Parts: sequence; structure tokens; C-alpha cells
Amino acid sequence: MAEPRDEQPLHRRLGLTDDELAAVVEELGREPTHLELAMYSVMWSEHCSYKSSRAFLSRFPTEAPWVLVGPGEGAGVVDIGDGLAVAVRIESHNHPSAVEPYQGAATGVGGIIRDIFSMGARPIALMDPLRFGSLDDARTRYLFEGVVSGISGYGNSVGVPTVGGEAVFDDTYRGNPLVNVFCLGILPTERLVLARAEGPGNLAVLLGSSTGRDGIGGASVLASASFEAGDEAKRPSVQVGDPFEEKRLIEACIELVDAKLAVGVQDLGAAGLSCAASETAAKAGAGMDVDVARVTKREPGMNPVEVLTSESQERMLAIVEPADLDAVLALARRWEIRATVVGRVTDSARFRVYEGLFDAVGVAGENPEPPIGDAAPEISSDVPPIADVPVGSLGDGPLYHRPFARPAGQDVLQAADPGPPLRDEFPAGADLSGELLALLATPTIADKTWVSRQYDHQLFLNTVAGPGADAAVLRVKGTAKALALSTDGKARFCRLDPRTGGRLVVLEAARNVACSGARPIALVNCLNFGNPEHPEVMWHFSEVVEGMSEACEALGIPVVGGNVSFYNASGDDDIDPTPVAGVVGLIDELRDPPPGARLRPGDDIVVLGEIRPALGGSEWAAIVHRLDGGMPPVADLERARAVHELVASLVRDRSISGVHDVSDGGLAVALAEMAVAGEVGIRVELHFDGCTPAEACFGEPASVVVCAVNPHETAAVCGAAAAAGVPARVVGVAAGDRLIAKGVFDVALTDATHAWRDALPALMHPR
Amino acid sequence: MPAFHAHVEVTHRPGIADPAGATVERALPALGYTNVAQVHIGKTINLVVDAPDAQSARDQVTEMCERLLANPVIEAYEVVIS
Amino acid sequence: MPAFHAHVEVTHRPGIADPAGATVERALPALGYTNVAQVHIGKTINLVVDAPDAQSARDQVTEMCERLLANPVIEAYEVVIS
Amino acid sequence: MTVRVGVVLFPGTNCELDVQYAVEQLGGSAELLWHADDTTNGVDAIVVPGGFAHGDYLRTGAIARFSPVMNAVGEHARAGGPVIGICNGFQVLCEAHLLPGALQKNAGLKFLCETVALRVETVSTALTNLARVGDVLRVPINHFEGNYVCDERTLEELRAEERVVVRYVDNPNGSLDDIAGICNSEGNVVGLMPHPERASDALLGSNDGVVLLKSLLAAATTGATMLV
Ligand SMILES: Nc1ncnc2c1ncn2[C@@H]1O[C@H](COP(=O)(O)OP(=O)(O)O)[C@@H](O)[C@H]1O
Ligand SMILES: [Mg+2]
Repeated sequence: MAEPRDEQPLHRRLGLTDDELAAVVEELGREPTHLELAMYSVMWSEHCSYKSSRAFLSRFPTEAPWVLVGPGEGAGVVDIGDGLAVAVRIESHNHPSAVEPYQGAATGVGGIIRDIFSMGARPIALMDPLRFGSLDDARTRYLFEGVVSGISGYGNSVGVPTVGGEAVFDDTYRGNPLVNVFCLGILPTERLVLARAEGPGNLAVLLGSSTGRDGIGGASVLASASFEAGDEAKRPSVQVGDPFEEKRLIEACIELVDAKLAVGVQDLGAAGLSCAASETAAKAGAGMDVDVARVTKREPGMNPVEVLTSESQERMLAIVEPADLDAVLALARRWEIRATVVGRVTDSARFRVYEGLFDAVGVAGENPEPPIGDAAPEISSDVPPIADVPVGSLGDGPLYHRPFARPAGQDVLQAADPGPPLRDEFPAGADLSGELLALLATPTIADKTWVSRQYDHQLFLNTVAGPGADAAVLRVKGTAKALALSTDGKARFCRLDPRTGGRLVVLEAARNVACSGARPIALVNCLNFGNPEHPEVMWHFSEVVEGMSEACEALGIPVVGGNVSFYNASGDDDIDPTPVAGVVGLIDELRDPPPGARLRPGDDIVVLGEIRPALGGSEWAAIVHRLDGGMPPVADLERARAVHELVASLVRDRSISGVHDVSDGGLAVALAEMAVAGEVGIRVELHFDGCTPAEACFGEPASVVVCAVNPHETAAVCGAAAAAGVPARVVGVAAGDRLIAKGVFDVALTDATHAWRDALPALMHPR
Repeated sequence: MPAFHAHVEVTHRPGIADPAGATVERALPALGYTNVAQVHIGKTINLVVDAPDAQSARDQVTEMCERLLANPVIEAYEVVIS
Repeated sequence: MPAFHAHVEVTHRPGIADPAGATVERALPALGYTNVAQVHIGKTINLVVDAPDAQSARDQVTEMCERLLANPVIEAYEVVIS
Repeated sequence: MTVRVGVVLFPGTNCELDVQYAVEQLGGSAELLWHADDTTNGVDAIVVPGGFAHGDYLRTGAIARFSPVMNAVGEHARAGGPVIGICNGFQVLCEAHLLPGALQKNAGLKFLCETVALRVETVSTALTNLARVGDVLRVPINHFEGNYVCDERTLEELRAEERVVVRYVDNPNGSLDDIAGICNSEGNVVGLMPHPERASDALLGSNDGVVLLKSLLAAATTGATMLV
């Protein structure tokens, strides 16, 4: 905009539009105070209010008999039987990570973990879907290295294992990496606690770190306006994570809830205390008074605006009955965490902020000093509030129906089918050995051990399958059950056709879970998009949500939570639409490890599902040959369901000895990955009707799964496939020390292994 | 080319949290030190750099700080050449 | 009681490997710095201590170093009081 | 009667429940020892487990060693009782001078979580009395600071007195003399970086750590007597 920022009226400098200001004035019946204006500006930011996306998100199917808590709470919660439930959530920390990769990623991990234990669940697993530009750029390597170190440094120390994730590299993320974090927690069902400030007279106790100037308008502002990475003006909002503080908070909060000492618990995230205090009250239909004088400040001279909007990390708000306060403070002392009464629930239906009220009227006190005075005196109103707003108004921000329009270039994009040119360049009979090796070495496909070895992925002794598997598999101690987790996203498919792309993202995550023998029970999504003021972006968004919803309905997976991140762009280049799906699957009985993505010498190799030309958006076409266009693979939802159920059952009764789904890089890469893992070669014939050998090898059709089968079982497996109406084809055997597809490729196993294993380390440590 | 000794001290920028310092401060009273405050933990880098003169040595080390030795987003640094 | 500012620098004892320093030294050439050697990375601890006089401030901080701030097995330290 | 193992819990420790679980799977009983209590509750053996006591701030183990419980652990050790420090616990035992040397950042400055091969070098210790010299065990490591260092004289001593308990077959972190674990001169105090409890269940990939945990239980039943 033309006007320099500081010559603008306050509300605009705080990011409120003129219309939004008018709405505030109408809400209050007067001009807002500076503090009120600041609170509205953070609470009504895109990040906190979902003002551009709310209208669409209601489309997601959210119901299922086992869903205990759906979207809209700290985390979604589903019942897994045996008196246990799991809490799941996924969040983005894209913009903070672009400014400071280590701390941005670290604080992202800290935030998602707080969402989980605020429900009374113990966080037991993290996943980190990551996206960066291409690694030949030094800044990108710096961001990648920093983000991975940040997740490692915080996650390992706070004591939550990172059991899987993604690392995708594509130029669309050059100036704007995507750092999404998924967390899962487990709890006895009766320990479930919600963020509710019930009961007038109850006390709001702030637990954890002191409140500093760090992160003033942080996440909310950073995530709510496009900016250039490294932008000076954003620096003051960089926050430093303290995993040690958070570890003590986890233990203290779980003890708190176990001992039934908290009526409600809420984490302090974006918009800090204003959000936590007002939201808990609004949800309980109560009011809340907060006294900023009670908040422990990290720096001298912090004003109420800073205190209410600070996004300092590692803080929780517990709603406590006065009679329990001493017990709560004692528990906090034991874990050496700060605990201070900063608010009290009222029946005023208003959110009021005071300065110096509580001491005046003797509201009970603070740790370590023993509580003073009577816990619940009537508040004398001669101390005037410095903010006084209807409690619900902060939480229910404006709702925008942004204009949306199909991009002008969409037809051209879809018409640019990479099939024909690639058919000309690689006709039947062409040697694809070099192409296969090139694909195995692309960073997106290459071995991710360089990343995952930096993460503790074993803590709690649950990890049956960790990084490297299609889905992470965690046993549930004390039961026969296990959980399967996968996060997936494929932006190129979504750009070519967002509806189909949205479906495909859900299908891949569900397929990965099926490959471990699980049935999907919940999905969370992280929707990373560009500037919502661009009609094309909103079209992408609405189509993706529609596609994901259709797939979830077809597979019977309830959506229990999500997160929207807009303004992912550098300058005016919006990123490709990047929805990420996190699917949780349940395995009813796990006796021994699932087969895993490997071949055993002598196994038959069986391909389940339909191989058809599908080069549009594939790694081979788009990354290796820079042909970005065409249509994404067909997303047949009924076929997907059949394949998933078939594969899951074959895995459950162990009639197959290895299994891996076809995704990035296609069938040839899936075969190679299984061969490398099994340290055995393959001899296969890859002739499929309607496909050139190249299309059969490197196309990425949906709902295709490769199985390794003991020859005695082959007939039975093919029979089961036929019964399920799923095409099955025995393509060859696992044998020798070469990867041989007759007349198509012939590669030494050792060469394939090196190409795949050495790629990332070589890129990250150039010699 | 003459060799210069560079001493770099890296500290947190004001207002940026210092969890390590805070933790040590919390631990000291238990050891009987009740009279200690404002504990901050930083990093030093000592190195030897070949350069035509002290000024260019300083310039190079400053550049190293910006690029590698320090994280200018959250850290401040000070270079001493001798 | 007056407050003294203490600056502690903790470094590796000679003969004890310094993996952090070594790694940084290995990383520098890739960034174009081929003229850097003997990189050593240490720690600084800054704190404020109340003491009757500078000498007793130094004695207390030195004791803190021996007990907590440094590990005499592998580290040397230097205390500056101001 | 079942062996009682005390598992020390500092703020920031995170492997205490894993050790407890593994010990109980092997028929022992395990109870947590709170850092602020100056007692071992009369347990037969003590494990100082992995994690990030006090956030690993300043130096790994530097603050934890001053916890009241460490006095009790020290007495237990001096009385010949078995004490095992795993990962962060090893770092704490070094800081507490119950074991010589120190653990620095890994060469390469990266956190490492992976399964490594360990060679058993001596069996007259609380951790290896049921193993055989030369046994190669696959056990996970999970640390940023596992790079063992000590001065020349100490190293000579460790070698001469056969106090290097386990060595890395393929050194992952730059440790002096490939040292993965050492013991005191009596063999009742052992520290190692790898996590035996993470290799105690085939379902999770390896149970090579079982012989180590069983050795601990054995050492606890027979007390100090069988050692050395
Ligand atoms: N950033 C990461 N953190 C942890 N594990 C990762 C990460 N990136 C990839 N992985 C692991 O590497 C394996 C391959 O990833 P990917 O190719 O995305 O699997 P799939 O194609 O089956 O979805 C998976 O097990 C995944 O969990
Ligand atoms: Mg897969």
C-alpha cells in the first residue's frame, strides 16, 4: 500500500480493516481502548479467527461413533477401546520457521504438544511433514538443516519421539518453507478434560514461563500477512523455545488432571492470554476477569497490551476451584513451575482486564509464596477495568466469503500433458536404468535417514515401525492394540486439479496406514495455501476441501481437527496448494511387527491395483524432466476403499511377507525401495496394457500396492484380490543382486542402494 | 600474510529468552548461592585468521559471524582482533 | 551489599578434543574461508553477584566455577570481575 | 524375592518409565527415586536413566549431580551396590565423579538416534556379568553428547584395569578409544551411552539389551559379593 505504515491509524497498524474496526465499535457501543483494539486485532487475525476459511471447513465430515471430541477444541479425540482414547492435532509453523528455522520449528513442536496435553493426554508421538525449495540453494539448505535441528533439539529434549514425517523438495516453497507438526497423545478416556472455565468464583491459574515481549503479535501477525523471509520488522517476535520448561509443564498438567484439580485446561498459543482466558470463559458461557498485575513479567515496564498479547512459549491456563488452589500450587512447586492466579471466572458474560485489582480485593495468590487472603471475595467494582468486552466477541471474529475463481491458466496447465513428449523421448525399448537411478536420488524420494536419525523415534518403547515405514506403528502398552500413523501431501496434484488432488492426499495417507494392517479411524489436516485475497487461492482452497471431504466420506474417516495456514508466498508467488493429511489407523491385535516395505529372496512380487498412465504431476515428469502440467492420477474412491481393505486384511493375517504402496516415483521406485530394504534384487516384467514401459515404471497411479508373497501363498493372495474386485498381477520374483525389468531397466542393487542412501547426505554436506 | 587472533563473544539479543541462563539461576540457591542474579549464558569462538591487516581480519570474522558463527536473528556478537 | 558483574569464560583444556570447534573449522572452507585455523568454541557465563568486595566476589564465582559452571576434568575457566 | 531397582527421576529425565517397564518385564520390580529425596529407599540396584535432566543446560548432568538423591546414590555405590547410568545417566555419574572422564558433543555435531553394534569388553561388572567377552550386541544410541573424553592417564588406567565395559564396533560419535561404556574399579558402577531398555523386546527390533539388564538384576541379588 502507498501510505507508510506509521502514518496510518492505529487499527490498521494493528492489522484491522476499517470495516473490522466498525464491527468492534458496534460490538462495544463505543470506541475501543488501545488494549481492546490490540486484543481484537490478534483475535480477529486470520490465524486466530479463520475468517477466510471457516465458511468452507464445515464441509468436512466429522461424525463417527468413536469420535469423542471433534474439530474446534485443542485437539480431536477418538475412543480406541480398552478405556483409552487418543488425541491428535496438526499445526503449521511456516512463517516463524522462515524467519528463524531452528526456533521456528522448535516452538512449533512446543505448541502442538501443549494442544495435546491440554486435553489430559500424554503426548507420545510427533510427525513432521516438511517442505522446502530445492536443495541446490544455500539458503534452503540452511533452512532445512535449521528446521530439522529445531525439531530434534526440542522434541528429543521434551521427551516426545518423532516417529515419521515428510521431507518434500519443490521450487514452489523456495521463499516459504512449510513446517507442519503433528502430535498424538494417549489418555484414559475418563481423564479427558476440555478448555472450559466453568463455575463463577473459580480461579484461572497461569502455569509455566514468565511473560515476555517475545512473540508480541507473533504467530498471529506472522501467519496473517505475507512477508519477505528475514524481514527485520518481524524479528522482535522471534521466540526461543524451552523444552525443559515444557517437559515439567507436561508432567505437572497430567498430574493436575489425574488428581482432578482442574475444571478446565487451555494452552496459551497465538494471541496469548487474551485468547486463552476469553475462550475458556466463552465456551463455558461464563465471564472472566483478568488482572495483568498478577502476570509474572520477564522484562520490566511491560504494558497491559504486551502482557495480554504476548505469545511467550510454555504457558498454560488451568481453571481451578478455590478449595483446590493450595494443592495446585504445591504440585507446581514440586515440578518447579511458576503458578499464578491471574484471573477469576465470573457470571458477567464479559471479558474484563484490570490492573491491580486482585491484590486490592485479596484474591488468592501465587507460588512460591503461600496463597494470601480469602479465595473468592466479591470483587468491588471501584477499580475500573482497562478492557471490558463481551466475552464471546473476541472469539467470534468476522466471517469472510472471499471471492474465488478458477485460475485463467488452468486449462492450459491441464492440457500440458507430459505423456506425449516423454513417450517420444522414451519409447518402448528405451533403457530406463539411468532414469530410475536419477529418481532414487531426488531428495523427495531419497532415503530420509539423514533427517530421522536426528530424532529420538523410540522413546516410550512403543515404536514397532518408525521412520522408513509407509506408516509409523506404535503399540499400545497394556492392550493388544497398535496405532498406525501417516502424514502425506502432494501439492502438484492439487495444483493440476485441486478436487482430485484433495482426494489423492487423503487416499495416500489412508493407503500408507492400510499397508500396516490398520483401519483408519481419524484424520487431521493442515491446509497450507497462498494469499486468500487472491480468488485463485480461494478456488484451490474450496476445491481441495471438497476433494478431501469426498475421500473421507468414501473411506468413512471422520475429520477430527485441522489447521489453516494462508499467506504462504514470497512476494506475489503463492505456493502450490498444499493440504497435508494426517491419518490415524487402529490395529486391533498386533502380535509381531507388520511385514514392512521389503522383499525376501524367493518371494513372488504381486502388484495389486490398476497400473495406468499417470505421469501428470509425477516426480519423474515434474522434477526430473521439468514437465509440470497435465492431469493428476484418477482418484477412484470405491477402488481405493477396496484396495485398502484388501491390503489391510492380507497384512493382518500375514499372508504377505512385504508390502509397500506406489507413491512418489511410481512402481519402479516402490520395487527398488523394497529391494534395497530386503537387500535382494528383482527380476520382473513390467508390461501393462495401455502403458509404455516408462508410464508403467514412473507413473503414480493411485491405489496401487506392491506385495512380496511367499510362492505358496501367491494363489491365495490373487484369489483374495479377485474376490475383492481388485486387479492382481504377478510381475516377477525377488532374487539375485540386480534390479532387472526385462527390456526396461537393469541396475545393480548396490548402485540403486547408493543412489538412494547417499543423495541427501551428499546434498547437505557438499565435499 | 600475517595471522590475527580473533575472539568472538556471542550473546542473546536483549528481550530474547535465555532458558539456559534462567535454569542455572534457579539452581544456584540450592548450592548456597542466594546472592546471584541475571545469569546469562553465551558462546565464545576463538580462531586464527590470515589477513593482510587487522581491519580486513575484522571484516572477514564479522562476515563469518553473520553467516555461520552467530545467528543474527536472535544473537548479538562482538569481535575482538589481536 | 554492592553488586559485582562477573564474566566467566569457559574453554577446553589443552589436549582435550573440541568437536564443536573442529566441525566449524571443517565447515568454513565450504563458505570460502580457507584462511582460518585453530577454531575453538567455548562458553561465557555472565552474572551479577552481591558481595562485600571485589575479592570475595571473585572467590565466590571461582568456587561456582569449580563446583558447577565448569567441569575441571575437561575445561579451563577465567573469571573477570567488574 | 524380587529384586528392587530404583530408577532416579530428575526434572527433565524421560526414560524412567521405559527402564521401569523393561525391568518389570524381566521380573524385577522398579520404583522411581525422586531427585529431591536424599534416599534410595533401600533398593538393591539403581539406574540413572536417560533424558535431559535440567534440560542439559550449561552441561549435561552438571546441575543434576547436586540433587539430594545423588548423595544416597553415592553411598549406595560406595557400599558396593550396583549403579547403572544410561545415556544422560552416564553423563550424570561422570559429573558426580562416580566415573572418570566426561561426555562431549558428538563429532559432527548432530544428535544420533540409531542402533549400533557394541562389543562386550569385560564381564566382571554389574552390567555384563551374564554376557561373554566378545559378544556383539545391537543396541540403540540416542544422544547429542556421547563423545567420551578423558586425560591420557585416566585412559591408561581404564585400559590397564579393563574398565572399558563396551566399545562401539563402528564409532558413531568420535568417542575416545571407541568407548561406549566404562565402570569404576570395583565394577559395580557402570555408565554407558547406549540404551539397553530399548533393545529389550523383539517386537521393537532387538532384545540384545536383555542380557545387560538381566546382569544388573543378577548383580543386585548377589550384591557386591560376586563382583571382581
Ligand atoms: N521429516 C521427516 N521426519 C521423520 N521421518 C521422515 C521425514 N521425512 C520422511 N520421513 C520418513 O521417511 C519415510 C518415507 O517418507 P515418504 O516417502 O513420504 O513415505 P510415503 O511415500 O510412504 O508417504 C517415511 O517413513 C517417513 O516417515
Ligand atoms: Mg508409502
